[in-house]
Amino acid sequence: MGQHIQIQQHDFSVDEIYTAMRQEYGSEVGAVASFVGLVRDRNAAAGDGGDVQTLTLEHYPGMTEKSIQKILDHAEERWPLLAIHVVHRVGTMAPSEQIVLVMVASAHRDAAFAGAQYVMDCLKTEAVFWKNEQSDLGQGWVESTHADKIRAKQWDN
Amino acid sequence: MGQHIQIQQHDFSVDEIYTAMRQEYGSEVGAVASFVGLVRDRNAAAGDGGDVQTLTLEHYPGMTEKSIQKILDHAEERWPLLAIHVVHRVGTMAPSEQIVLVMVASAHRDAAFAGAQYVMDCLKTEAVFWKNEQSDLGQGWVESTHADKIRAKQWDN
Amino acid sequence: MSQNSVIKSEVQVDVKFFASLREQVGTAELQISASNLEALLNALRAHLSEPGFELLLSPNIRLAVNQDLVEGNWREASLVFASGDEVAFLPPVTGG
Amino acid sequence: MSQNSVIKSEVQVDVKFFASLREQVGTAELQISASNLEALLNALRAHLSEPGFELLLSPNIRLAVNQDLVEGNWREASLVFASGDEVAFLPPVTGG
Repeated sequence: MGQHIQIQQHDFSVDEIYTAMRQEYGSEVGAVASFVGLVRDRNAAAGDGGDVQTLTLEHYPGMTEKSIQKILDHAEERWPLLAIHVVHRVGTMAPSEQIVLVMVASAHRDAAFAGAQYVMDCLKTEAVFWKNEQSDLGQGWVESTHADKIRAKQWDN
Repeated sequence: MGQHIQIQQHDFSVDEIYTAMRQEYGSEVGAVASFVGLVRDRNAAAGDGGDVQTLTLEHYPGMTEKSIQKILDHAEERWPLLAIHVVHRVGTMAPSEQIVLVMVASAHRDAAFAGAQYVMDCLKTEAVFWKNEQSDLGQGWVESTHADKIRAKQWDN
Repeated sequence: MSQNSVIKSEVQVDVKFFASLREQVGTAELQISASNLEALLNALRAHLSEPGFELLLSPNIRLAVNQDLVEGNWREASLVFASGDEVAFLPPVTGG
Repeated sequence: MSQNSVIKSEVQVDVKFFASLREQVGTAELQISASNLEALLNALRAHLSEPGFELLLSPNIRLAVNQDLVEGNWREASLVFASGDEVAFLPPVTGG
Protein backbone atom coordinates (compact mmCIF):
# COMPACT_ATOMS: atom_id res chain seq x y z
CA MET A 1 0.00 0.00 0.00
CA GLY A 2 1.18 3.52 -0.70
CA GLN A 3 1.74 5.52 2.47
CA HIS A 4 2.49 9.20 2.29
CA ILE A 5 3.03 11.30 5.40
CA GLN A 6 3.76 14.99 5.15
CA ILE A 7 4.31 17.25 8.14
CA GLN A 8 4.75 20.80 6.99
CA GLN A 9 4.26 24.43 7.88
CA HIS A 10 2.82 25.53 4.56
CA ASP A 11 -0.67 24.92 3.27
CA PHE A 12 -1.47 21.98 0.99
CA SER A 13 -3.56 21.36 -2.10
CA VAL A 14 -6.14 18.61 -1.68
CA ASP A 15 -6.55 18.59 -5.43
CA GLU A 16 -2.88 17.87 -6.16
CA ILE A 17 -2.88 14.92 -3.80
CA TYR A 18 -6.14 13.57 -5.18
CA THR A 19 -4.91 13.92 -8.76
CA ALA A 20 -1.62 12.16 -7.95
CA MET A 21 -3.47 9.31 -6.21
CA ARG A 22 -5.78 8.79 -9.20
CA GLN A 23 -2.83 8.82 -11.57
CA GLU A 24 -0.86 6.33 -9.52
CA TYR A 25 -3.63 3.80 -8.93
CA GLY A 26 -5.83 4.33 -11.99
CA SER A 27 -8.78 2.03 -12.48
CA GLU A 28 -7.97 -0.08 -9.40
CA VAL A 29 -9.48 2.75 -7.35
CA GLY A 30 -13.21 2.49 -6.83
CA ALA A 31 -13.42 4.81 -3.84
CA VAL A 32 -11.57 7.78 -2.42
CA ALA A 33 -12.61 8.98 1.03
CA SER A 34 -11.12 12.23 2.27
CA PHE A 35 -11.26 14.32 5.35
CA VAL A 36 -10.02 17.87 5.78
CA GLY A 37 -9.84 19.49 9.19
CA LEU A 38 -9.94 23.29 9.22
CA VAL A 39 -9.44 25.95 11.87
CA ARG A 40 -12.78 27.07 13.28
CA ASP A 41 -13.28 30.45 14.86
CA ARG A 42 -15.01 28.97 17.89
CA ASN A 43 -12.91 28.43 20.96
CA ALA A 44 -12.47 24.77 21.84
CA ALA A 45 -9.84 25.20 24.53
CA ALA A 46 -10.08 26.19 28.15
CA GLY A 47 -13.64 27.32 27.57
CA ASP A 48 -13.06 30.99 28.17
CA GLY A 49 -15.44 31.72 25.32
CA GLY A 50 -13.08 33.84 23.27
CA ASP A 51 -13.03 33.57 19.49
CA VAL A 52 -10.01 31.76 18.11
CA GLN A 53 -7.58 34.12 16.46
CA THR A 54 -4.82 31.66 15.74
CA LEU A 55 -4.07 27.99 16.33
CA THR A 56 -0.51 26.74 16.79
CA LEU A 57 0.46 23.11 16.24
CA GLU A 58 3.69 21.81 17.73
CA HIS A 59 5.27 18.46 16.89
CA TYR A 60 8.26 16.29 17.74
CA PRO A 61 10.14 15.95 14.45
CA GLY A 62 10.81 12.28 13.75
CA MET A 63 8.59 10.88 16.47
CA THR A 64 5.47 12.53 15.04
CA GLU A 65 6.07 10.85 11.68
CA LYS A 66 6.64 7.51 13.45
CA SER A 67 3.40 7.87 15.41
CA ILE A 68 1.46 8.46 12.19
CA GLN A 69 3.29 5.62 10.45
CA LYS A 70 2.01 3.27 13.15
CA ILE A 71 -1.55 4.43 12.64
CA LEU A 72 -1.31 3.86 8.89
CA ASP A 73 0.23 0.41 9.40
CA HIS A 74 -2.73 -0.55 11.57
CA ALA A 75 -5.18 0.78 9.00
CA GLU A 76 -3.42 -1.19 6.29
CA GLU A 77 -3.62 -4.43 8.29
CA ARG A 78 -7.28 -3.91 8.90
CA TRP A 79 -8.75 -2.91 5.53
CA PRO A 80 -7.87 -3.57 1.90
CA LEU A 81 -6.50 -0.12 1.06
CA LEU A 82 -4.53 1.02 -1.96
CA ALA A 83 -3.12 4.26 -0.57
CA ILE A 84 -3.28 6.60 2.40
CA HIS A 85 -2.00 10.14 2.23
CA VAL A 86 -1.79 12.22 5.40
CA VAL A 87 -0.78 15.87 5.43
CA HIS A 88 -0.59 17.56 8.81
CA ARG A 89 0.41 21.14 9.21
CA VAL A 90 2.42 22.55 12.12
CA GLY A 91 3.05 26.13 13.12
CA THR A 92 0.50 28.92 13.40
CA MET A 93 -2.75 29.00 11.42
CA ALA A 94 -5.69 31.38 11.19
CA PRO A 95 -9.42 30.48 11.15
CA SER A 96 -10.59 28.80 7.93
CA GLU A 97 -7.11 27.51 7.12
CA GLN A 98 -6.61 23.81 6.45
CA ILE A 99 -4.91 21.85 9.27
CA VAL A 100 -5.02 18.22 8.21
CA LEU A 101 -5.87 16.02 5.27
CA VAL A 102 -6.48 12.28 5.31
CA MET A 103 -7.14 10.73 1.91
CA VAL A 104 -7.69 7.01 1.46
CA ALA A 105 -8.05 5.10 -1.80
CA SER A 106 -9.49 1.61 -1.99
CA ALA A 107 -11.30 -0.63 -4.41
CA HIS A 108 -14.22 -0.56 -1.98
CA ARG A 109 -16.24 2.23 -0.46
CA ASP A 110 -16.60 0.79 3.04
CA ALA A 111 -12.84 0.22 3.36
CA ALA A 112 -12.05 3.75 2.15
CA PHE A 113 -14.51 5.31 4.61
CA ALA A 114 -13.45 3.16 7.56
CA GLY A 115 -9.76 3.71 6.82
CA ALA A 116 -10.12 7.49 6.66
CA GLN A 117 -12.22 7.64 9.82
CA TYR A 118 -9.88 5.32 11.72
CA VAL A 119 -6.83 7.40 10.79
CA MET A 120 -8.56 10.64 11.82
CA ASP A 121 -9.72 9.17 15.12
CA CYS A 122 -6.18 7.99 15.88
CA LEU A 123 -4.63 11.31 14.82
CA LYS A 124 -6.77 12.93 17.54
CA THR A 125 -5.57 10.64 20.30
CA GLU A 126 -2.25 9.03 19.31
CA ALA A 127 -0.38 11.22 16.86
CA VAL A 128 2.32 13.29 18.52
CA PHE A 129 1.07 16.85 18.14
CA TRP A 130 0.17 19.56 20.58
CA LYS A 131 -2.37 22.23 19.90
CA ASN A 132 -2.47 25.70 21.37
CA GLU A 133 -5.34 28.08 20.73
CA GLN A 134 -4.86 31.82 20.93
CA SER A 135 -8.05 33.79 21.47
CA ASP A 136 -8.75 37.39 22.30
CA LEU A 137 -9.02 36.27 25.94
CA GLY A 138 -5.70 34.41 26.16
CA GLN A 139 -4.20 31.12 25.10
CA GLY A 140 -4.73 27.51 26.04
CA TRP A 141 -3.54 24.01 25.25
CA VAL A 142 -6.20 21.82 23.68
CA GLU A 143 -6.44 18.19 24.69
CA SER A 144 -8.30 15.43 22.94
CA THR A 145 -11.77 15.19 24.45
CA HIS A 146 -13.33 12.28 26.27
CA ALA A 147 -15.49 11.73 23.17
CA ASP A 148 -12.33 11.58 21.02
CA LYS A 149 -10.91 8.88 23.26
CA ILE A 150 -14.10 6.85 23.22
CA ARG A 151 -14.25 7.08 19.43
CA ALA A 152 -10.65 5.90 19.10
CA LYS A 153 -11.25 3.06 21.60
CA GLN A 154 -14.18 1.76 19.54
CA TRP A 155 -11.75 0.60 16.87
CA ASP A 156 -10.17 -1.84 19.36
CA ASN A 157 -13.12 -4.21 18.98
CA MET B 1 -28.20 23.87 5.47
CA GLY B 2 -26.92 24.22 1.95
CA GLN B 3 -28.01 21.38 -0.30
CA HIS B 4 -26.63 21.05 -3.80
CA ILE B 5 -27.64 18.21 -6.09
CA GLN B 6 -26.20 17.93 -9.58
CA ILE B 7 -27.07 15.17 -12.01
CA GLN B 8 -25.02 15.53 -15.15
CA GLN B 9 -23.37 13.71 -18.01
CA HIS B 10 -20.05 15.54 -17.89
CA ASP B 11 -17.26 15.07 -15.40
CA PHE B 12 -16.94 17.27 -12.32
CA SER B 13 -14.15 19.00 -10.42
CA VAL B 14 -13.95 18.01 -6.76
CA ASP B 15 -11.66 20.97 -6.22
CA GLU B 16 -14.16 23.54 -7.53
CA ILE B 17 -16.88 22.23 -5.23
CA TYR B 18 -14.54 22.11 -2.24
CA THR B 19 -13.31 25.64 -2.91
CA ALA B 20 -16.87 26.96 -3.24
CA MET B 21 -17.91 25.27 0.01
CA ARG B 22 -15.00 26.75 1.92
CA GLN B 23 -15.73 30.18 0.51
CA GLU B 24 -19.41 29.99 1.40
CA TYR B 25 -19.05 28.73 4.96
CA GLY B 26 -15.62 30.10 5.93
CA SER B 27 -14.46 29.58 9.47
CA GLU B 28 -17.70 27.90 10.59
CA VAL B 29 -16.38 24.77 8.83
CA GLY B 30 -14.21 22.58 11.00
CA ALA B 31 -14.52 19.43 8.92
CA VAL B 32 -15.12 18.46 5.31
CA ALA B 33 -15.65 14.77 4.57
CA SER B 34 -15.75 13.72 0.94
CA PHE B 35 -16.28 10.57 -1.00
CA VAL B 36 -15.64 10.02 -4.68
CA GLY B 37 -16.77 6.83 -6.41
CA LEU B 38 -14.87 5.91 -9.56
CA VAL B 39 -15.30 3.30 -12.28
CA ARG B 40 -13.19 0.23 -11.53
CA ASP B 41 -12.03 -2.13 -14.24
CA ARG B 42 -13.18 -5.17 -12.29
CA ASN B 43 -16.51 -6.63 -13.19
CA ALA B 44 -19.08 -6.27 -10.43
CA ALA B 45 -22.10 -7.39 -12.41
CA ALA B 46 -23.46 -10.80 -13.33
CA GLY B 47 -20.10 -12.35 -12.38
CA ASP B 48 -19.04 -13.36 -15.84
CA GLY B 49 -15.52 -12.29 -14.93
CA GLY B 50 -14.99 -9.91 -17.83
CA ASP B 51 -13.14 -6.64 -17.34
CA VAL B 52 -15.34 -3.57 -17.33
CA GLN B 53 -14.99 -1.53 -20.48
CA THR B 54 -17.74 0.98 -19.83
CA LEU B 55 -20.37 1.70 -17.22
CA THR B 56 -23.67 3.33 -18.10
CA LEU B 57 -25.83 5.10 -15.55
CA GLU B 58 -29.49 5.71 -16.30
CA HIS B 59 -31.77 7.93 -14.26
CA TYR B 60 -35.36 9.19 -14.10
CA PRO B 61 -35.08 12.95 -14.55
CA GLY B 62 -36.95 14.70 -11.76
CA MET B 63 -37.57 11.64 -9.63
CA THR B 64 -33.85 10.95 -9.22
CA GLU B 65 -33.30 14.46 -7.87
CA LYS B 66 -36.26 14.02 -5.51
CA SER B 67 -34.89 10.72 -4.23
CA ILE B 68 -31.54 12.36 -3.43
CA GLN B 69 -33.28 15.34 -1.88
CA LYS B 70 -35.01 13.00 0.56
CA ILE B 71 -31.69 11.44 1.54
CA LEU B 72 -30.14 14.85 2.19
CA ASP B 73 -33.17 15.94 4.22
CA HIS B 74 -32.76 12.90 6.44
CA ALA B 75 -29.03 13.56 6.84
CA GLU B 76 -29.76 17.16 7.79
CA GLU B 77 -32.29 16.11 10.44
CA ARG B 78 -29.84 13.70 11.92
CA TRP B 79 -26.54 15.59 12.13
CA PRO B 80 -25.52 19.24 12.51
CA LEU B 81 -24.35 19.82 8.94
CA LEU B 82 -23.54 23.07 7.18
CA ALA B 83 -23.66 21.85 3.60
CA ILE B 84 -23.98 18.73 1.47
CA HIS B 85 -23.04 18.69 -2.17
CA VAL B 86 -23.87 15.64 -4.30
CA VAL B 87 -22.79 15.27 -7.91
CA HIS B 88 -23.88 12.13 -9.70
CA ARG B 89 -23.03 11.46 -13.29
CA VAL B 90 -25.27 9.66 -15.77
CA GLY B 91 -24.48 8.30 -19.22
CA THR B 92 -21.50 6.19 -20.21
CA MET B 93 -18.17 6.24 -18.36
CA ALA B 94 -14.85 4.45 -18.78
CA PRO B 95 -12.71 2.89 -16.03
CA SER B 96 -11.01 5.41 -13.72
CA GLU B 97 -13.62 8.10 -14.45
CA GLN B 98 -15.43 9.74 -11.56
CA ILE B 99 -19.06 8.66 -11.04
CA VAL B 100 -20.20 10.31 -7.85
CA LEU B 101 -19.13 12.89 -5.30
CA VAL B 102 -20.56 13.41 -1.83
CA MET B 103 -19.03 16.30 0.10
CA VAL B 104 -20.24 17.27 3.56
CA ALA B 105 -19.17 20.27 5.63
CA SER B 106 -19.79 20.54 9.34
CA ALA B 107 -18.33 22.19 12.39
CA HIS B 108 -17.59 18.70 13.69
CA ARG B 109 -15.64 15.78 12.30
CA ASP B 110 -17.97 12.99 13.43
CA ALA B 111 -21.01 14.69 11.87
CA ALA B 112 -19.19 15.29 8.58
CA PHE B 113 -18.04 11.67 8.37
CA ALA B 114 -21.38 10.20 9.38
CA GLY B 115 -23.28 12.48 7.01
CA ALA B 116 -21.10 11.57 4.03
CA GLN B 117 -21.27 7.87 4.78
CA TYR B 118 -25.02 7.94 5.31
CA VAL B 119 -25.61 9.74 2.02
CA MET B 120 -23.38 7.28 0.13
CA ASP B 121 -25.07 4.27 1.72
CA CYS B 122 -28.48 5.63 0.75
CA LEU B 123 -27.36 6.51 -2.77
CA LYS B 124 -26.53 2.83 -3.21
CA THR B 125 -29.94 1.60 -2.16
CA GLU B 126 -32.50 4.41 -2.49
CA ALA B 127 -31.41 6.88 -5.14
CA VAL B 128 -33.16 6.34 -8.46
CA PHE B 129 -30.33 5.22 -10.75
CA TRP B 130 -29.69 2.10 -12.75
CA LYS B 131 -26.25 0.84 -13.60
CA ASN B 132 -25.27 -1.24 -16.58
CA GLU B 133 -21.77 -2.65 -16.98
CA GLN B 134 -20.39 -3.44 -20.38
CA SER B 135 -17.50 -5.92 -20.37
CA ASP B 136 -15.69 -7.81 -23.08
CA LEU B 137 -18.01 -10.71 -22.28
CA GLY B 138 -21.31 -8.88 -22.53
CA GLN B 139 -23.39 -6.47 -20.50
CA GLY B 140 -25.30 -6.69 -17.27
CA TRP B 141 -27.42 -4.64 -14.90
CA VAL B 142 -25.82 -4.11 -11.50
CA GLU B 143 -27.98 -4.26 -8.41
CA SER B 144 -27.12 -3.06 -4.95
CA THR B 145 -25.67 -5.97 -3.00
CA HIS B 146 -27.00 -7.60 0.13
CA ALA B 147 -24.12 -5.92 1.99
CA ASP B 148 -25.22 -2.53 0.61
CA LYS B 149 -28.73 -3.11 1.93
CA ILE B 150 -27.49 -4.17 5.35
CA ARG B 151 -25.26 -1.11 5.55
CA ALA B 152 -28.14 1.20 4.63
CA LYS B 153 -30.43 -0.54 7.15
CA GLN B 154 -27.95 0.05 9.97
CA TRP B 155 -28.78 3.77 9.88
CA ASP B 156 -32.38 2.98 10.86
CA ASN B 157 -31.29 2.40 14.47
CA MET C 1 -69.53 -0.73 -16.63
CA SER C 2 -70.10 1.10 -19.89
CA GLN C 3 -69.79 4.41 -18.02
CA ASN C 4 -66.48 3.22 -16.60
CA SER C 5 -65.06 2.45 -19.98
CA VAL C 6 -66.08 5.87 -21.26
CA ILE C 7 -64.22 7.57 -18.40
CA LYS C 8 -61.24 5.32 -18.96
CA SER C 9 -60.83 6.33 -22.54
CA GLU C 10 -60.67 9.99 -21.61
CA VAL C 11 -57.74 9.61 -19.23
CA GLN C 12 -54.35 9.34 -20.91
CA VAL C 13 -51.43 8.35 -18.70
CA ASP C 14 -47.80 8.39 -19.63
CA VAL C 15 -46.26 5.01 -18.77
CA LYS C 16 -42.48 4.73 -18.38
CA PHE C 17 -40.17 1.73 -18.21
CA PHE C 18 -36.58 2.02 -17.04
CA ALA C 19 -33.31 0.11 -17.34
CA SER C 20 -33.75 -3.68 -17.54
CA LEU C 21 -37.54 -3.30 -17.77
CA ARG C 22 -37.17 -0.89 -20.68
CA GLU C 23 -35.00 -3.46 -22.44
CA GLN C 24 -37.28 -6.38 -21.70
CA VAL C 25 -40.52 -4.57 -22.46
CA GLY C 26 -38.91 -3.16 -25.57
CA THR C 27 -39.99 0.45 -25.09
CA ALA C 28 -39.23 3.38 -22.78
CA GLU C 29 -42.61 5.05 -22.86
CA LEU C 30 -46.23 4.37 -23.79
CA GLN C 31 -49.35 6.51 -23.82
CA ILE C 32 -52.17 4.43 -22.35
CA SER C 33 -55.83 5.24 -21.76
CA ALA C 34 -56.61 4.18 -18.21
CA SER C 35 -58.31 5.94 -15.31
CA ASN C 36 -57.12 3.48 -12.68
CA LEU C 37 -54.48 0.86 -11.99
CA GLU C 38 -56.69 -2.09 -12.93
CA ALA C 39 -57.49 -0.57 -16.31
CA LEU C 40 -53.82 0.27 -16.84
CA LEU C 41 -52.71 -3.29 -16.13
CA ASN C 42 -55.40 -4.64 -18.45
CA ALA C 43 -54.24 -2.32 -21.21
CA LEU C 44 -50.61 -3.25 -20.67
CA ARG C 45 -51.44 -6.95 -20.66
CA ALA C 46 -53.03 -6.48 -24.06
CA HIS C 47 -50.24 -4.28 -25.34
CA LEU C 48 -47.08 -6.08 -24.17
CA SER C 49 -45.74 -9.56 -24.73
CA GLU C 50 -46.77 -12.11 -22.10
CA PRO C 51 -43.24 -12.35 -20.53
CA GLY C 52 -42.81 -8.56 -20.70
CA PHE C 53 -46.08 -8.01 -18.86
CA GLU C 54 -45.31 -10.68 -16.25
CA LEU C 55 -42.04 -8.90 -15.45
CA LEU C 56 -43.93 -5.76 -14.45
CA LEU C 57 -45.61 -7.76 -11.71
CA SER C 58 -42.39 -9.27 -10.28
CA PRO C 59 -41.97 -8.66 -6.57
CA ASN C 60 -38.91 -6.39 -6.98
CA ILE C 61 -40.62 -3.94 -9.36
CA ARG C 62 -41.80 -0.70 -7.79
CA LEU C 63 -44.34 1.75 -9.14
CA ALA C 64 -44.08 5.53 -9.07
CA VAL C 65 -46.98 7.85 -9.85
CA ASN C 66 -45.93 11.38 -10.75
CA GLN C 67 -42.47 10.56 -9.46
CA ASP C 68 -43.65 9.44 -6.03
CA LEU C 69 -43.17 5.82 -5.06
CA VAL C 70 -46.39 3.98 -4.23
CA GLU C 71 -45.88 2.76 -0.66
CA GLY C 72 -46.48 -0.86 0.24
CA ASN C 73 -47.60 -3.37 -2.38
CA TRP C 74 -48.72 -1.22 -5.32
CA ARG C 75 -50.42 -4.24 -6.93
CA GLU C 76 -53.02 -4.06 -4.17
CA ALA C 77 -53.35 -0.27 -4.15
CA SER C 78 -56.45 1.38 -5.57
CA LEU C 79 -54.89 4.03 -7.75
CA VAL C 80 -56.96 6.46 -9.73
CA PHE C 81 -55.29 8.43 -12.49
CA ALA C 82 -55.83 11.85 -14.01
CA SER C 83 -54.91 12.76 -17.54
CA GLY C 84 -51.21 13.44 -17.92
CA ASP C 85 -50.25 11.37 -14.89
CA GLU C 86 -46.83 9.79 -15.17
CA VAL C 87 -46.78 6.13 -14.14
CA ALA C 88 -43.32 4.54 -13.98
CA PHE C 89 -42.28 0.93 -13.49
CA LEU C 90 -38.92 0.84 -11.69
CA PRO C 91 -36.61 -2.14 -11.45
CA PRO C 92 -34.30 -2.24 -8.38
CA VAL C 93 -32.26 0.96 -8.18
CA THR C 94 -28.63 1.51 -7.34
CA GLY C 95 -26.53 4.60 -7.51
CA GLY C 96 -23.20 5.67 -6.09
CA MET D 1 28.22 4.10 44.56
CA SER D 2 31.26 6.15 43.60
CA GLN D 3 31.77 3.89 40.55
CA ASN D 4 28.14 4.56 39.58
CA SER D 5 28.63 8.29 39.65
CA VAL D 6 31.72 8.02 37.44
CA ILE D 7 29.77 6.08 34.81
CA LYS D 8 26.92 8.53 35.13
CA SER D 9 29.04 11.53 34.33
CA GLU D 10 30.23 9.95 31.08
CA VAL D 11 26.70 9.48 29.66
CA GLN D 12 25.13 12.62 28.21
CA VAL D 13 21.46 12.42 27.33
CA ASP D 14 19.44 14.97 25.43
CA VAL D 15 16.28 15.80 27.40
CA LYS D 16 13.32 17.39 25.61
CA PHE D 17 10.18 19.07 26.89
CA PHE D 18 7.20 19.79 24.66
CA ALA D 19 4.18 22.08 24.57
CA SER D 20 2.73 22.90 28.01
CA LEU D 21 5.68 21.15 29.73
CA ARG D 22 8.15 23.23 27.73
CA GLU D 23 6.34 26.35 28.88
CA GLN D 24 6.12 25.27 32.51
CA VAL D 25 9.64 23.91 32.76
CA GLY D 26 10.89 26.97 30.97
CA THR D 27 13.12 25.24 28.45
CA ALA D 28 12.78 23.00 25.38
CA GLU D 29 15.96 21.01 25.77
CA LEU D 30 18.63 20.16 28.34
CA GLN D 31 21.87 18.17 28.19
CA ILE D 32 22.00 16.00 31.30
CA SER D 33 24.63 13.53 32.53
CA ALA D 34 22.74 10.40 33.55
CA SER D 35 23.20 6.74 32.72
CA ASN D 36 19.77 5.66 33.94
CA LEU D 37 16.32 6.97 34.71
CA GLU D 38 16.92 7.35 38.45
CA ALA D 39 20.02 9.45 37.85
CA LEU D 40 18.18 11.50 35.26
CA LEU D 41 15.30 12.27 37.61
CA ASN D 42 17.75 13.19 40.38
CA ALA D 43 19.56 15.57 38.04
CA LEU D 44 16.30 17.10 36.84
CA ARG D 45 15.08 17.53 40.43
CA ALA D 46 18.25 19.49 41.14
CA HIS D 47 18.05 21.45 37.90
CA LEU D 48 14.37 22.41 37.64
CA SER D 49 12.07 24.35 39.92
CA GLU D 50 10.10 22.23 42.41
CA PRO D 51 6.72 22.69 40.61
CA GLY D 52 8.36 22.18 37.19
CA PHE D 53 9.88 18.90 38.33
CA GLU D 54 6.65 17.70 39.94
CA LEU D 55 4.83 18.24 36.65
CA LEU D 56 7.11 15.75 34.89
CA LEU D 57 5.84 13.07 37.25
CA SER D 58 2.12 13.80 36.71
CA PRO D 59 0.13 10.75 35.67
CA ASN D 60 -0.67 12.10 32.17
CA ILE D 61 2.98 12.71 31.18
CA ARG D 62 4.52 10.06 28.95
CA LEU D 63 8.19 9.37 28.33
CA ALA D 64 9.82 8.58 25.02
CA VAL D 65 13.37 7.29 24.65
CA ASN D 66 14.85 7.77 21.21
CA GLN D 67 11.36 8.58 19.94
CA ASP D 68 9.79 5.37 21.22
CA LEU D 69 7.18 5.60 23.95
CA VAL D 70 8.05 3.74 27.13
CA GLU D 71 5.21 1.26 27.61
CA GLY D 72 3.39 1.02 30.91
CA ASN D 73 4.36 3.26 33.84
CA TRP D 74 7.73 4.68 32.84
CA ARG D 75 8.32 5.88 36.42
CA GLU D 76 8.74 2.25 37.43
CA ALA D 77 10.78 1.20 34.40
CA SER D 78 14.49 0.48 34.77
CA LEU D 79 15.86 2.49 31.89
CA VAL D 80 19.55 2.59 31.10
CA PHE D 81 20.83 5.30 28.78
CA ALA D 82 23.68 5.53 26.33
CA SER D 83 25.38 8.75 25.34
CA GLY D 84 23.35 10.72 22.84
CA ASP D 85 20.04 9.13 23.84
CA GLU D 86 17.05 11.39 23.38
CA VAL D 87 14.69 11.38 26.34
CA ALA D 88 11.45 13.30 25.86
CA PHE D 89 8.71 14.23 28.30
CA LEU D 90 5.38 14.39 26.46
CA PRO D 91 2.20 16.02 27.73
CA PRO D 92 -1.10 14.60 26.34
CA VAL D 93 -1.05 14.69 22.55
CA THR D 94 -3.75 15.65 20.10
CA GLY D 95 -3.61 16.13 16.37
CA GLY D 96 -6.16 16.30 13.58
